Amino acid sequence: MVDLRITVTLKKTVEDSEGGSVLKTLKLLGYDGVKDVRTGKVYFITLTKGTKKTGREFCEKLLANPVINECAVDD
Amino acid sequence: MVDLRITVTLKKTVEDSEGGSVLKTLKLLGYDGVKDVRTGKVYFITLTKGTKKTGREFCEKLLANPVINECAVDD
Amino acid sequence: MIEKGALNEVPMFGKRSEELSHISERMHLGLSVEEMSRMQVYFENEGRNPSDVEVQAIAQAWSEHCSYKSSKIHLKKYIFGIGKEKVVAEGDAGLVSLDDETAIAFKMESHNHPSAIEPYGGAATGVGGILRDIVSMGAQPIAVTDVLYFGTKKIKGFPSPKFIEGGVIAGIRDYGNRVGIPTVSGGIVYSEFFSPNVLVNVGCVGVVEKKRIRSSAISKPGIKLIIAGGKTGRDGIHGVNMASAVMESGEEDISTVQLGSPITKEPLIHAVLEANERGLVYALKDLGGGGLSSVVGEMLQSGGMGGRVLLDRVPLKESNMKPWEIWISESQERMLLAVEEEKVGEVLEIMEDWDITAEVIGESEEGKRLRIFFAGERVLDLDTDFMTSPVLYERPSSIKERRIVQVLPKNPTDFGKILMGMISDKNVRTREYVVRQYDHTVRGSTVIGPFTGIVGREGPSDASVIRPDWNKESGVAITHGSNPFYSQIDPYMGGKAAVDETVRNLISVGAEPLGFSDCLNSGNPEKPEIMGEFIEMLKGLHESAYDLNLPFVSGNVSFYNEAGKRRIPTFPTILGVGKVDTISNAISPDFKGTDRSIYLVGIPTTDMGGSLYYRRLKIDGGRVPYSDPKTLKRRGWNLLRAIRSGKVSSVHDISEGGIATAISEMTIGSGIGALLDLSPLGLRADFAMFSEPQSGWIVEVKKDREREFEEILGEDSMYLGQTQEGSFEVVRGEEKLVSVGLDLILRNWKRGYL
Amino acid sequence: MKKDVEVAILTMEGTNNEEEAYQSFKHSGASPEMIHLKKLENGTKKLSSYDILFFPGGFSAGDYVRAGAVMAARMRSRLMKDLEEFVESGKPVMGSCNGFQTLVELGLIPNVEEKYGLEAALAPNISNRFEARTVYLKISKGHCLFLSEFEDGEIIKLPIAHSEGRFVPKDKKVLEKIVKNGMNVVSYVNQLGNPAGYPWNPNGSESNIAGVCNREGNVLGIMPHPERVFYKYTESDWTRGGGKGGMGNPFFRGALKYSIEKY
Ligand SMILES: Nc1ncnc2c1ncn2[C@@H]1O[C@H](COP(=O)(O)OP(=O)(O)O)[C@@H](O)[C@H]1O
Ligand SMILES: [Mg+2]
Repeated sequence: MVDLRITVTLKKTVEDSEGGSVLKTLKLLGYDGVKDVRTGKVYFITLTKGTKKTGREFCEKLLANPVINECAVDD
Repeated sequence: MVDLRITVTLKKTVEDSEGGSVLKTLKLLGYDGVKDVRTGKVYFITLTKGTKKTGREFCEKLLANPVINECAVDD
Repeated sequence: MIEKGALNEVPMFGKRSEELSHISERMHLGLSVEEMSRMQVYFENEGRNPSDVEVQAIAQAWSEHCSYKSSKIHLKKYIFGIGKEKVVAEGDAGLVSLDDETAIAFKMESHNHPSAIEPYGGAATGVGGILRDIVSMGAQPIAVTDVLYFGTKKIKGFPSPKFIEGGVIAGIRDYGNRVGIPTVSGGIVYSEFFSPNVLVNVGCVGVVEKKRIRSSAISKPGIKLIIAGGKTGRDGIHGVNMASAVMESGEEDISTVQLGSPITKEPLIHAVLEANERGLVYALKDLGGGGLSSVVGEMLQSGGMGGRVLLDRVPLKESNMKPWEIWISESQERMLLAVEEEKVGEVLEIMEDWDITAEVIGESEEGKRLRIFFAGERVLDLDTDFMTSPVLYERPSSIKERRIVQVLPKNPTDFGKILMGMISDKNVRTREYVVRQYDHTVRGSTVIGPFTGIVGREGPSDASVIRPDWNKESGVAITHGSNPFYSQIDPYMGGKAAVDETVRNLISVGAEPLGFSDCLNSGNPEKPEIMGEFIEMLKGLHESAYDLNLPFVSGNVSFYNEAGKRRIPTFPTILGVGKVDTISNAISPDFKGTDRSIYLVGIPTTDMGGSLYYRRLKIDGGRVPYSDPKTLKRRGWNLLRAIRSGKVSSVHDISEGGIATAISEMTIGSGIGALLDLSPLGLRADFAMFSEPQSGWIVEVKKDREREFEEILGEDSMYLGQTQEGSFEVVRGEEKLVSVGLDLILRNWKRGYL
Repeated sequence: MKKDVEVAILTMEGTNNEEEAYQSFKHSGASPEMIHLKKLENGTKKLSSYDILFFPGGFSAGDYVRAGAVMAARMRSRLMKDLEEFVESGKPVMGSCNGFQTLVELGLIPNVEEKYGLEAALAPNISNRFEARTVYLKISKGHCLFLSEFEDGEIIKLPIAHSEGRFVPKDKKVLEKIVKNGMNVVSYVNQLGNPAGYPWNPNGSESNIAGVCNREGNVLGIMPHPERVFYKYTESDWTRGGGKGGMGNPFFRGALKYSIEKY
């Protein structure tokens, strides 16, 4: 049994409007100490067989678009 | 400068339809070793002032609804 | 004058052609040697070298995407000028008249290249861009539309068709739903033709009070230029150059990828329209391809003005952008408002109220020079006429001789099975898996939506109808037409068929067609055979529109939809709008009652080339169905008369799959069946049922109105049978051809979708 | 008696249902006004000067975090007192779609235990898709002021358009209280008027709940969109006959009648 955590984020060069909206809201809520917010999606995947490499295949085949995304696999 | 990673997921008791759909697709792609997929959102927040505790305030005030969500703060 | 030897000078003086083309390549200008030398001559006359800002600005203005340099000569000849008296205004979008006070603004545009590389962002920014075109005219968007062409084959080096499809649909959904304009009409076509050259054609329709229509021309000095909306970043640089070249691989030029920000756009639309409503806007244009450079240049040039811009004033996403980057950036969600000085304060207040970034960045001036400053330095100083007048090309064209082989398939035995195959064909079955992800009722004015009939078992509708003003009875009908399968065989007839389908669909809901927008998709225009196809298509469009006397008020050309050896057919997507004079007269295709007469308007033929029937039989060849605009006009407008005078209870046009498919679709939303007798048609049964006659409809006539209906339609109508309970049956005299239960039709059409 | 009923329709970036809400109130005879949240925050406008408060649908702040979360967080941080006063004075408050999500995030719905605590959520649809379709709904009017013009048990059809509409109560107790108090005033049903699964219940809501009214009857949150069918001609099946007025129309009539009679 392997537990993977796959995090898909936007590349730094792509504008993250979701992050922008959260940043703006946190500031409006009075948190002026917030400098930057980037957002992403995370997948917790349990495998009965497979490895971290399988996770990287998931990135490629389904979870991320290399043109705009970065995809990190942790176990 | 503090870098936080805040992960918001659905509670185990709430059906995660997105996770279900990813699971189904991965199986269709031929990965029968996948047992479970849970999804979530992740926020990478940079603070010029504040601590992990500030992150937990973000959970409460904005990022999570405790009825359905869990919210984890890592630095 | 820009001082010689300034830091960003591009040394062109006395360079030979190889060196010029090297410059074009190095700076990603996409210009030919001729174009480079034309630039060189201009600057030699000015007695200096250009700055990088100038070179980039000219390259944007002269790109295929911005200048239509390969198509303009032909568009002028075939497209512009038809039905002129019906055009209220033209600009980023075109306008026709809905009633005395109101005009309809509409346009369709392609976002093919961006969508092939990054489908989600490409499609989303396509919706964003077309919305801006409508808002640019001062109009309130009332509907978004999308016609999508997906491949069916995975091509090496390009993403899989499934991935592209998912991304495109999600992009349109997430953007369209968030801006709150209903996505009500469109189409999806699957074919190998579109691997890997996916096509995303998006349209938008809006309404505006005639006195509030804005042009983009500035013809007075001292008019202030305000940039409003999103900030300017490095994104989208050289997007237009990419759209003007053949794709090499799926991972090209990443700097052009953008995702769009609908929640910046949503309030921007409100704010700009409010400013216009209050009479504060002098001229207006959106920032799309070519960015500020193209917009400022065109606004000034079209009004015969010059002007100045201070680039330091432009709100930026990232500091340390180079002046040329700011000037040609294609960042999304931006509009340029030209405002008289005394109204600037009020406009900025409105922007502030809506929480929108806005900044005065320049003004118009007497003369024809455009001057741009950055950090106190003059970085561009150009004659606007020169900048915005590219070389127009009349590229060589050739027409492939086509031998038409009429093929006769074997006489089939099981017609019911063939019909069910058609109903469940990828190109016919329900589009709910996509369209139900689009909000099509937002704004509360959708009178006919994409699906109509009994709630829970709705069938497809032919056109959507929007009621733009809750205080009036009139409606705007919106639909599309295109048939790449016909066009692939015969681009001329394919063009005519696209117009035919558009008109058919509008008539089907009880709308009088008012005009078209044409989105032209093609390959590399530098190849003579493609230019030949392009001209053929235009001839077809021309003849149909001319005979109908209906204008093309707007449109766009997308060349270079090629990758390697694979290319798309040359064909148009037509967006059509029509007027429903009283919404209570609008009509839907679901049968309304049993024991009513069913009429055929139109005549099935043996021209089956490109038809769904032949495609399913894998028959390559045959003549494509012939569309005659004069017949279309006679039948269509008579049918419209019959609808408006209350003789008709449902109408569906005959398109893919012919009469049998059309009638099956009419049973879906109604749960009412039909009994047809093909005897009067005198054709082979499969041709009678499955040929795709142009200018054809199936009509359910109200009880005891048959005589009146026949009188209006004359010889164009033919009695075919009756509606009935329970099943759909087709006979020819004694011979039983089809008998299927309505649930089976529904199930085949739904293919598992709930 | 009050002649002029003033309605505040709350907007911010991403709300987008405000136009039809505005028109529905206007065509009911009220005086609606669109108010940007900013103007309440900076005090240019005051909630207390209005008779009815409407939270429109859409995607406030893009709904990126969670539907309705940003709008609710901003209101909680600066406007909660005004809002509580408004609600407690008995004035009508209604939210449809994103507006419902916001009301839940604000704790105004269902509000059966701790005052204005979070007792429910609108989770992503079970289908994992945005769903735009017409649904059948059963009205159990209770004493919800917005429903006074309906017959009890009436079946109506309204459009929905959302991706986060699955009503999830905090626990059994909350659900029981909702049911016991008759607060589940609008429920998804099939074409025969009976409870049923997807697609009749389009999002997987607990107990087929489509709309919840507070105990006092003056706050209604509803996933479907009454404001989109004010007239019969925007009902999705109007071409098949039937219907006189739009099925969303009585919601507005009810609210208006209440405001006119009460003030
Ligand atoms: N991609 C799309 N976006 C929006 N509406 C669509 C799309 N595809 C189809 N539709 C709508 O769904 C309905 C059914 O589509 P379709 O089956 O293609 O009808 P038809 O063959 O009569 O054009 C039509 O109203 C059409 O406008
Ligand atoms: Mg049709």
